[in-house]
Amino acid sequence: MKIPYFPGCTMKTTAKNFEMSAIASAKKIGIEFVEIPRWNCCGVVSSLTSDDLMKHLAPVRNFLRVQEMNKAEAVSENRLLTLCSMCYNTLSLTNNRMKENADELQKINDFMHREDENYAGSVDVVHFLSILDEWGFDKLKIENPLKNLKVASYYGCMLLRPKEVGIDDPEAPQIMEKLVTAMGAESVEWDAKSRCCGSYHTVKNIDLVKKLVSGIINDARENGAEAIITSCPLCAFNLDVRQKEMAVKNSDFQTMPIFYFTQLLGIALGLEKSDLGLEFNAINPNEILKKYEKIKGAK
Amino acid sequence: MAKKIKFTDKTTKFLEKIMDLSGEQVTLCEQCGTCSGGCPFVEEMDINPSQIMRLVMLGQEEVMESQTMWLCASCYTCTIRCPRKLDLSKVSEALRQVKLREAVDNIDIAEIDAAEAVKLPTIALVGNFRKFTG
Amino acid sequence: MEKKMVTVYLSGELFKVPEGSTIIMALEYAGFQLKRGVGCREGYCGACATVYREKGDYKLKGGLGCQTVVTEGMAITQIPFVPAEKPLYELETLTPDVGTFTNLFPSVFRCVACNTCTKACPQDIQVMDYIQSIIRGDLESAANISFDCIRCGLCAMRCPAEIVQYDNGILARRLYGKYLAKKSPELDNRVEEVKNGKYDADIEKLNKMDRDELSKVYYDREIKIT
Amino acid sequence: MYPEYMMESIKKVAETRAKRLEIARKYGKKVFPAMSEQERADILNTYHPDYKDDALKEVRIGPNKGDKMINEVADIIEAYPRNSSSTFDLSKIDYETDVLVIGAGSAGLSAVLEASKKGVETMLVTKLRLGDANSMMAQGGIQAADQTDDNPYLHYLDVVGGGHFDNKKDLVEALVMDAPQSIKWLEELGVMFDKNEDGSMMVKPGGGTCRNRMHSTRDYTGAGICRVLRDEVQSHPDGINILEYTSATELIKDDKGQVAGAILYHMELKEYFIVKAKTVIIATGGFGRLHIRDFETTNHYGATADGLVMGYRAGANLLYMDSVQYHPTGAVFPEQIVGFLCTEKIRALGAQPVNKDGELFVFPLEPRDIEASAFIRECEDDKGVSTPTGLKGIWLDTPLIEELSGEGTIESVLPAMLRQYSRFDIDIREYPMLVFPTLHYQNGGLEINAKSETSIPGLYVAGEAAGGIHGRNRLMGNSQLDIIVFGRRAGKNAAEKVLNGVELGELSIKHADEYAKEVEKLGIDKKRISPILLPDYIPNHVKAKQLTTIYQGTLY
Amino acid sequence: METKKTGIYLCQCGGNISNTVDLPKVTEHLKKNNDDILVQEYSHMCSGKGQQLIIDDVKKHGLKKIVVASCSPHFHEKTFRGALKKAGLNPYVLEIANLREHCSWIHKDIPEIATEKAKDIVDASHSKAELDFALQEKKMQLGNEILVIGGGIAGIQTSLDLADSGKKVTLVEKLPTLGGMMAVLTKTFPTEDCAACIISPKMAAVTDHPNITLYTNAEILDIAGHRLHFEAKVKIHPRYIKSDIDMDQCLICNKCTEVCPVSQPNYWEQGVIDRKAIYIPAPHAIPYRYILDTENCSHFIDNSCSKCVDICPQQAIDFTQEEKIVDVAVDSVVVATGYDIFDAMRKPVFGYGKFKNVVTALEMERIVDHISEAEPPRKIGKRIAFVQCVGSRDEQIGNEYCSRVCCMYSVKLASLLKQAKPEKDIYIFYTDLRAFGKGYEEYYKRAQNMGIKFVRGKPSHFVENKINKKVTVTVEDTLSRNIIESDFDLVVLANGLEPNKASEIVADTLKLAKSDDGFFKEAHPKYKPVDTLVEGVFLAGVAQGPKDIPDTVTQASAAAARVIATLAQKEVPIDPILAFVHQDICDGCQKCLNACPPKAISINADGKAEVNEALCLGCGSCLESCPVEALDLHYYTNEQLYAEVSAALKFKKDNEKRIIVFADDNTTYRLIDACGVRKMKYTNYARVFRVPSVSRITPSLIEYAFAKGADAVFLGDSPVKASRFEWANAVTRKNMEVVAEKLKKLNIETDRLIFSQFEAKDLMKFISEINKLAELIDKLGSLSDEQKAKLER
Repeated sequence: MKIPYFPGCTMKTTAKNFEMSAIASAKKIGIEFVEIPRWNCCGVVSSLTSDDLMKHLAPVRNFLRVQEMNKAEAVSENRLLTLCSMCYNTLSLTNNRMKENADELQKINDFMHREDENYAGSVDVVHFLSILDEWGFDKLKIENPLKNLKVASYYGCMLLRPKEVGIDDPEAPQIMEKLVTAMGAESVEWDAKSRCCGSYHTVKNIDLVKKLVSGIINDARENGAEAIITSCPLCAFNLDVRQKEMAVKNSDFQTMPIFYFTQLLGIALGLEKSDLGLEFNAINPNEILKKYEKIKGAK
Repeated sequence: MAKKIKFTDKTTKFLEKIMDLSGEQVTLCEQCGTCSGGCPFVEEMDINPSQIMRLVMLGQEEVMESQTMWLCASCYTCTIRCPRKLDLSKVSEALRQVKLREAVDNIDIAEIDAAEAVKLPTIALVGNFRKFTG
Repeated sequence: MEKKMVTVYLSGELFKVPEGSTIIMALEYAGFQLKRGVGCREGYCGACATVYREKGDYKLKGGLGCQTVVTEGMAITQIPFVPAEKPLYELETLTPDVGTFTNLFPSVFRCVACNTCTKACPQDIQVMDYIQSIIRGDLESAANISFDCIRCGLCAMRCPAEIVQYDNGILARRLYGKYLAKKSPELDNRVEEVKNGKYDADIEKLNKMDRDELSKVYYDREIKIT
Repeated sequence: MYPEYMMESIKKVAETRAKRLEIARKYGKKVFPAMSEQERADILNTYHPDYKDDALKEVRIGPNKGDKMINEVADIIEAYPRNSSSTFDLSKIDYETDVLVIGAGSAGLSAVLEASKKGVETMLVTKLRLGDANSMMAQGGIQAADQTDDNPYLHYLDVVGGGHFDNKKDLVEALVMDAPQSIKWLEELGVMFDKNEDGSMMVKPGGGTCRNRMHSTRDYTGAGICRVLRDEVQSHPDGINILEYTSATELIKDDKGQVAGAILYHMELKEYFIVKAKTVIIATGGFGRLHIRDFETTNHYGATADGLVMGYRAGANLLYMDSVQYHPTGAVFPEQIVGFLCTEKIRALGAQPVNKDGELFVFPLEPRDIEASAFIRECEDDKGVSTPTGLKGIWLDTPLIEELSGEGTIESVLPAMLRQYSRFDIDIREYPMLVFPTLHYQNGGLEINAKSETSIPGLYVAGEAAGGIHGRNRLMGNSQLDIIVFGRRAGKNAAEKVLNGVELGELSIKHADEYAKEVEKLGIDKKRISPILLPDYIPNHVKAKQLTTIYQGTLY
Repeated sequence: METKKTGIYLCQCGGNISNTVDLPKVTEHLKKNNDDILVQEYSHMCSGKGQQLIIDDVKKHGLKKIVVASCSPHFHEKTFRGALKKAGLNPYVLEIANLREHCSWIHKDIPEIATEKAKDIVDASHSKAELDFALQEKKMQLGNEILVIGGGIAGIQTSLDLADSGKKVTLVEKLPTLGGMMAVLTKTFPTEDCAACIISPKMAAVTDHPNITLYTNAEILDIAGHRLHFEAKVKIHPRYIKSDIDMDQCLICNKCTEVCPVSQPNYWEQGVIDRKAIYIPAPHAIPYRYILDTENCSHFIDNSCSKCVDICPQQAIDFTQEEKIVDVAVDSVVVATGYDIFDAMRKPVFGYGKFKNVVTALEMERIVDHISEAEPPRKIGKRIAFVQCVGSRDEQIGNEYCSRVCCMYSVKLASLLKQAKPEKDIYIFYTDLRAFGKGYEEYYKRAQNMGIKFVRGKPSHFVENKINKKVTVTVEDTLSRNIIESDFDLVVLANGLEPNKASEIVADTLKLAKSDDGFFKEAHPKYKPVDTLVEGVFLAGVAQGPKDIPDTVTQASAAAARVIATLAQKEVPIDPILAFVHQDICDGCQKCLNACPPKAISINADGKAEVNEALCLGCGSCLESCPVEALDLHYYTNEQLYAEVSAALKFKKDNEKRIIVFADDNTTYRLIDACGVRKMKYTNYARVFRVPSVSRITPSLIEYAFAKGADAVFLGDSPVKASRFEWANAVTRKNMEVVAEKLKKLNIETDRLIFSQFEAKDLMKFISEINKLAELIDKLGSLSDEQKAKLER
């Protein structure tokens, strides 16, 4: 399967490890990500006012690129794959709005008269987790099962809500838990799996984020988790980097390593450590991996 | 102490502006409080989300001075639970936009401390500026 | 034969100027002695940024006064200076990555990818593309795309997110030039050689020659150019 | 597009192209025998404008009394100063600084950077916007002997050979020796030089060079360098005080004969300022806008040789003001871009000058004065193509480049040229350019030594305003080099002089008053005032009615 | 006086017709082309004098058929039928020519053309009148048989009222015991008297009542019929206990239950208490007999046990019992199917089914019922939270309505709990506490008075503490705007009421409409609250919408009263316009049998098809199935329609164009009338004919119309969801395809044949479509003679 891939800006900067591990795992499974050319930043958060069309330009421009790739038969899929939950959410919300409001789409197409075609509303946005689910978690060739590693799946907000774009039942999601079990690890049932991590408040209201993050980490620990997986670079930043800052401040705070789900998937698929960018994780993931000698050459 | 409220064209116009901008029929809110209960940021808020809906319905422009709309990070928890299927994230976006469209940013982007800035992921900056600058 | 005249509106005022003149020529023909809004008169310095609308066309176009030929009924306004506060920085202290831009140009993250800047650029630069490259930390492509920028300021005037594209561009190019571009080893060791006086003797020899000797050596020198 | 009657000539050019292409493939750059010394002398004497008998006239006042100079230069020399002691009370100082730099091209910018680096107070004054200068418009490149098969010795030879051996040797030495470190300095400031895959410098040949040593930043080399310097200057506002839209009209001296500052004039507000400065650096650039012999020019709007006049009146010596560099390839069609520079790099990439019958008639890469003279010869022998506005020009066969160096070369290496002509819907990849020599460079200038000093203590000159570096003819790429080399040297030396201590006496512009008396003796009309600050393009029928306007271009 | 066969009366309608249509010209035209007719013109035919005119003429001239050219039949058809009766004629030998709505009012500005069109309309009615024949309005005898579906309090009450009034009732209940949901309750609000005490006597009365036949553990398979004549099929599931047949077999000695190894949560006790595979559901179950749960009985699973059989002294257990199908013919049906409780699993946020201490209100009913026993079935801890509006007033799961009873049953449970265990700390989280009934407000106040705390706020987040299993509830108290986040030992979800899934079969077969909230739709909320749109079918209880027990019982009695009132007429006229079979033509090919969804066609003794007039709805969609046109429709026979169409096209001139419009009487015909009333203008090409449903228009009739010169044929009917015959449109479309096939062969443009659906308000839609069709045929021109000839058989 060759599928158009929308990385999103953060994949190229602080979330390189997410992209590396995702591309490597996908290749191992047999899915090739084809990065769409000249993509632009999706806008991270969707513009929710009824009258603001301009903020929907960016996603539509990306869909045009997918449309062009399909015309040039560079890919075998008409769906746009995203890794980051926020990109997924914003692109999907705009896509739905465009599909429902032909007049607004027409206005946007007219505005982008320098593009050589109009967006026909034919592209769908899909998250890597849904693709894996579609592919069949059981079909994953697990070479290095993460036996008795207790993993809490953290969804955050953007993967599940609002309902129109959620990839699973917002109140009782199971897709990441299924992946965790498929990887041979023990999935942990906990409450804070879709509680907000503070999102972009991390720019100017760091204490608020730290408060929320400590709540989430404690809830995970209370339910016996040893590691948390997520699929959003912003949640990862808040849970990982802000947690480390908290741990530095008060030493008795017991840290918990944060992974991108593709990193654990990479380990389970037996990928090399170099493919996974573990060195970029703020809280050192190696103790937990060493504890279960999971990672080849995890010194 | 209770505040005396007088209903004028101004209060109705304010309500209509917010309803128009958000696309949500604020008068539908039955004040059940589910939104406030589920909101992860409610403890920091001076006015609860349900109270915001109330005051907007009463056309009280004092909501514009509250911190609630700035704390709301559009996590959509209230959106999926509101029994009247009202989308509070859209109402708080409308309130933010009224402020931002008066060219009043809620963050001074130049004041971000340099050491922090280098560390922050792009996703945080773009997200923050989209919601806090006009 | 009498030159055909066309009507133009310079800053709103009606003037008749010879057909085929550029905007700068039109202004001067009208009697304005330009101090601002003119520089190299050859399309290189960006001083003569102009916005104009042509008859019967709703589009607001931007261009260089010295390169744009006036048309019948064209309405013209010069934009001699685009208000923008250039951040102050010591290039040596900066690192060639997106963090620098977060510090110096936080507004770049407000880009909504509407491509209005590209429409405004008289140098046909894909302005939005290099701003997007900066957002994702790809300074090399930002430097290359923005290369032909002559800092006329029209993009910044039209940007709904109030980004000052050209200031971002020059910093991206300087960071690329200083840090990311591969260095030429020949240059470094030639600078060393000159410092160590490797060529002092030869040069001294030439200093001592008179006109004829010099001329002889000059015409005998071997020309090796590819 | 080209009018109908030019199309037949274009067809001929196309017909001969195949043959010429074949020669170029076989012989590389030597598609036509270079002129011998004798042939050069003959062609200069018969066709080069400088050598026309009515081109020069004798100057009757000042340090160069008796020398022959270009008429237009002589006119601004023999003109009344704008200011006199009677109208100026020099005790009321507006600004005080250590190093006053006049002119903000790459020379002025480099000078002010080097000076402020030494920690002295600097002030930069420019007539128009910061960075609006000839430096910004250079396209071709900057020479520096940094390649292994090249060295300063060969560079030295090319410079003096090009300048007909009139160059001041100490200046040439400084030029060629400082060249490599100048490139290094610029790269450190962030200039994006064109490079090959492996990072080595992409170097091209130039007119009169024996090796490839032309560094470039695509065809925006001047801009590539000047905008980086401008950005560096604007990033240090504390050390450097900048005044834009302000000209200098007269140098101030003190009773000990040192230079002590200048009188400034704000172009729009028409306000005069007195600046007291321990040292002054003149970096005012060339004189293209004097329109010598009514030639069109490649120079920017403010190139009116103000520095020469002020320096001369203050007692500095002028060199080689009898020679003007005409760039052989100035656009001559369409009418809107007459005089615009078409970089020598076009010929370096293989384009060939051909006459109206499509015949190649000269070695494309002769030194500029030779090449220009050859073009003028073809036009005077009726081999040129006349334009609708009565000018004459010869074809520069640019489509040849696409054939020689491969499709897309023009687009990638000459984007500015392509864009320039496409604005008037001429695609230079398919059609040749029509060119004719255009007034380009002031070979001479105020005499300086290796430390950029003039004979007047405290007065330095850098850039095109300086004289002696290039003798009577400058090679391509050496000007971009000299403005960096002598700009930095002027800045460093001026700062050092200040640090070593400068005691200024009582300020005066007596020298201007005396000069005015001398001019009056010559019976010069009162209206002739210099420096002229700006050229005069207002049509006469309008100017006749502008009775109250104070007009800058007072020289008529 | 000379006798005439047909009287044609042209009504001036006080100028409404005569001002446009030149009636004398029409009279002259009629006289010229027919001899055996009497033509009269009068100002107001519908007036008493107008009617008297007809009556006198019938006597004087012995008229056999009457044509009245006046306003729409929907205005005065009944009036003139009355006149005919008075004149001694059969009311169905009357034809109304609609000159006002279909001609004069819409063509006010073109009188000459209007007059020509009027001639065609009257000719058509006249040609149809010639072929009218007398139709007897049969009467249908009404019996006393009533079927009551659902054995809850509603069904019980209705059955008792009906039985007491002497009606024969068949009560069908799907569960093994009567009592429905009410029986499960402990006490009832507001009086707190025990549910069982109220319902048990009534349940007992049902079993004892001679007029009530009770089928428990039974389900409705199918109900055919309509209008006060229904035939239902009931399947009775076996109890595997012989006592079914003769009472005395099982002596309820309970030995089998003791010995039975299997134990399962008792559905009746809401799973709070278990029961064996063989069990009596409830202590006060009626009929108080055992039933065997075959899904969990090991004998049925793997034939590994038969302990109960061995132990039973009476040998009353019989594994071989089969289910039985019973046919019940009744005159009226009362639907009392009750409701399902909202399944809280559909809202995972509450954690029902995941958290140990989250229960539904019904479970709480059983818990409170057993609360004061020695060791109650489960511990409930000290602090209890009631959560209101679970599954109601919640658009996230699509239930916008309020279930009306949850507030009060929570108050009841809370107050019972508080009375039994005063130390309990009880909170009720509500959005609006609805205590609207009689004595409800006082009951609410009594609860508050007991110290039960009412907090206004809807809980939005539930987390179970893994160790102590307490449930942390997060809720905003909207009155003090504080966020409450505290632990509760027990969370009771006040689930709302949802439409009963099991009643789907009843809805489909009886074709009962549903209102937006999914409950059955009453004919009219105010003046026909217990009737339904289907004549003879009534509603009782929550089947019609959420309501408490007092309202349910009230409605049950109301339904009984309505049944009694309806059946009191003894007989009811049957509309004679129904299908019939020409016995002489029918060759018994049986192709028509499955062409009638209500299954009104059957084969009679001599092998010919026959229509059961009790079941036939008179739609006519069966006609196309008969290859020899033996199947016909009274008052709209094939012959009559052929005659009408050819009469309307007879005087068509070459340059003129004609559109033959067939309109269904119920919607499209009334819509065209409305266009007339509003004086809206449209093409004069149209000639409108009314039929019960355009599915009656057979392909041959359409081809005949084209053959006779129609340039286009326009069929208009009501959309499926609003139609009385939901299968009709499909039949019409099939007919259209048949015709289109033929037209294509003769390369006649198929766009000349249009079928469109209209709702009552679609006036503009009709006008634009008919005008567009007119423009089309202007462009296309008429059919060639050769084409017309090929079409005519």
